[in-house]
Amino acid sequence: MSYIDSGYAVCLATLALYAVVLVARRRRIEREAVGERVGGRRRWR
Amino acid sequence: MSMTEEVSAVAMKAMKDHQGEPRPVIDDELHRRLRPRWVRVTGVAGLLGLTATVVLGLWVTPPDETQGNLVRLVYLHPPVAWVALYLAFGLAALSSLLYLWRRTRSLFWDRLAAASVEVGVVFNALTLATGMLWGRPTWGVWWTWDARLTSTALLLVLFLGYLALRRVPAAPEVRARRCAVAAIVAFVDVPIVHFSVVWWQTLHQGATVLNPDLSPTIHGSMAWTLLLGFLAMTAVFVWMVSIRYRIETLADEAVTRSLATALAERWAEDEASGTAPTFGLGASSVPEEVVSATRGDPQMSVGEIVR
Amino acid sequence: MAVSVSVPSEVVTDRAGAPRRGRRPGRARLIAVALILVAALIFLLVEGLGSSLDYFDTVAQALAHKQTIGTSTIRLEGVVVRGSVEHTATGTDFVISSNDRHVRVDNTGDPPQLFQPGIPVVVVGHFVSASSDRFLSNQIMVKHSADYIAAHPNRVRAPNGSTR
Amino acid sequence: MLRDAWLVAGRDLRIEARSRVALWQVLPFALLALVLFAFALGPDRATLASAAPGLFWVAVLFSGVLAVHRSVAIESGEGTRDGLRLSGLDPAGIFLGKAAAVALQLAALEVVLWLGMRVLFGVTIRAIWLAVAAAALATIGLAAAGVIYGALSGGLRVRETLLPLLVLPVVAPVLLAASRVWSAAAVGAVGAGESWLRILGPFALVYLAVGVVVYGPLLEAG
Repeated sequence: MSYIDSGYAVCLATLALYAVVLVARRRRIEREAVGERVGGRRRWR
Repeated sequence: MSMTEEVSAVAMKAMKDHQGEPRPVIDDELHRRLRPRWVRVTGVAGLLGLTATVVLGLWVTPPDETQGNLVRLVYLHPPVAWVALYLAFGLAALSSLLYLWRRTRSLFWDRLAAASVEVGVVFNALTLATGMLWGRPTWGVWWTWDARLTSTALLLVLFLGYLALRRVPAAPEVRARRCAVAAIVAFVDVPIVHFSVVWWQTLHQGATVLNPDLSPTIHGSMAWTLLLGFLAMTAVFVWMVSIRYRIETLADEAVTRSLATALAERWAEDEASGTAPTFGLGASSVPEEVVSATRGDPQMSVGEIVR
Repeated sequence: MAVSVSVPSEVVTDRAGAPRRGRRPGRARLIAVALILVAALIFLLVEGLGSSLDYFDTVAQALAHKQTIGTSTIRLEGVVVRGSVEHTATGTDFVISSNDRHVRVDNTGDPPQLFQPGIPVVVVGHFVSASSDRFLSNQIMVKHSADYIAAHPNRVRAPNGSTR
Repeated sequence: MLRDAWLVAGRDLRIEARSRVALWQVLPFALLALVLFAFALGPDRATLASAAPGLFWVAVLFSGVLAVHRSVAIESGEGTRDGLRLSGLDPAGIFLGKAAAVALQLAALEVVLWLGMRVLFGVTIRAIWLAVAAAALATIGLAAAGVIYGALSGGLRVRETLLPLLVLPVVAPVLLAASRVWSAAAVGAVGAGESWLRILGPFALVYLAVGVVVYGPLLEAG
């Protein structure tokens, strides 16, 4: 794997990881702060 | 912005409606308010744009005259740096100023600055990482202490300090003021980073697009791909900040709510035992984070906390 | 939800009750400080920073004050002169130039991947002696420009043979 | 404002004169740092002498953080903060006074540290006035920045770990410039030193100016 490929891999992987962490954090805090969702398509918990 | 109050009102109403059930419920209306459509649209745009940039950058654009295929990192490294330095830290400094200015003082700006700094720190670290992975094959070294690299590394440490300061428990207004000062001081480094390649002789090359003449020195499909990279990263940034902002708001809300619950329990106890309703801040039934949130801010009266 | 509460006395201290002597000269002071900041910034830009943070000397700069440099270790920048590159047993010899001043560089070790005639490089090392124009270096860094020009419509092979 | 500064500086220095924390803790720490630097670099005098200016300022920087801790600790006693707030003293005056007290202690520390370096590392300085001017400006800058961030992290229990993280990057330019001036002064290269000296002046001024404005709000908020 070349330097350039590694550059792309590091950059995209980090962004993807951070995005996933953000979404997970938001979901957790939504449950904590506001509670369970009803009536929608998704059910948490 | 009255997001907290909105959420709070809905939550309180839900609590009343569902007596016996301690947890309120997100109905569809609240859900829409928590996650506006434009956030999702920006996220998808960022994802698509980034995918297109990668495809164009790695497989479609031509190699460079001197750098050959090594040039391909130009489609990621400058856009990432652009997000970190100008968008994220710029937004953080601007919101901090707006928070400190009495007329626009609102916790909205404080939360926006916090969200922006965290995303900015991620992008700043990525700027350094991609830069090193580019520098090794092109310059021949991973790292060198020229003005551009050194000031960028310093920037990361400065804003890591901001995040550390933010983690210290304090009343929201106290924390906001402290952090706003720290963000503005840290931002002073950004113009230094930007102009370092103009002021001094550095190993790092000068700016391609935002150069003093403002005439981009990149041609054809390379220029268009670079532009696409900038746009895509900007969209990704907006998406990330809006999500991070929501987390920040809801976290504050969670603290307020746990405080309200603790107080309600306490009063119920007092009424049951018939003692006068007193509230000592060190009382055992109040959680630690609640105590630290109220301590040090004499203006935050208990009535205000409970709303 | 109005509640009567008793709190420790130190918490009750009303901020509005505190004397605000610092506030009265506030606006004038704020303006004065802003002026100081702007003045300091301008001074730094125009006067102070100068060349003190330069990463390297160009060939012309180094030759101009060669006396003070002597044989101390410096970073030297110049464009590799075409046709001057010779590969030796221990490394590479070449001539770098800026503003028509030339320095002959004897480098020990392998040059980086992009090293080629006609591009600017930074070499780390020292002059052989205070009077000599020969420079002994042990590291070459390529200082590529901020210009990006397509070499070839075919992306697989670059003219210098580098692959992605 | 200046009268208030005078009062506060006098009070801080009197407290130090009685408690002698700086004398018995900060100064020995700085000297210890010198010895440790010598261990780390080896006994070669040439190496030590060439590294001495930088090491000197690193030692001053770390000692400065300790001095600021001490300066903040004076305020964090029971009700002291509220006392200051209610005293009617100008916050800008309080800031200048505290910065002056820290700067004076640091200056005294620098003198002793310098003597130690002369003896242990065998360093001499040719351009004395250049070095003194740089030291004065750098000390003012360090003290001012330190006191600002001291107030920022004032009432926090995590102050010990947070303060260095916040303040050291901000004063990094001061460390850089002061070390370069001293390196130049050591070999008598006045011209090279002066260009760095011109950076130290604006930095000291900027930190002082910023402190005058933000100290009041920070004192209220903390």
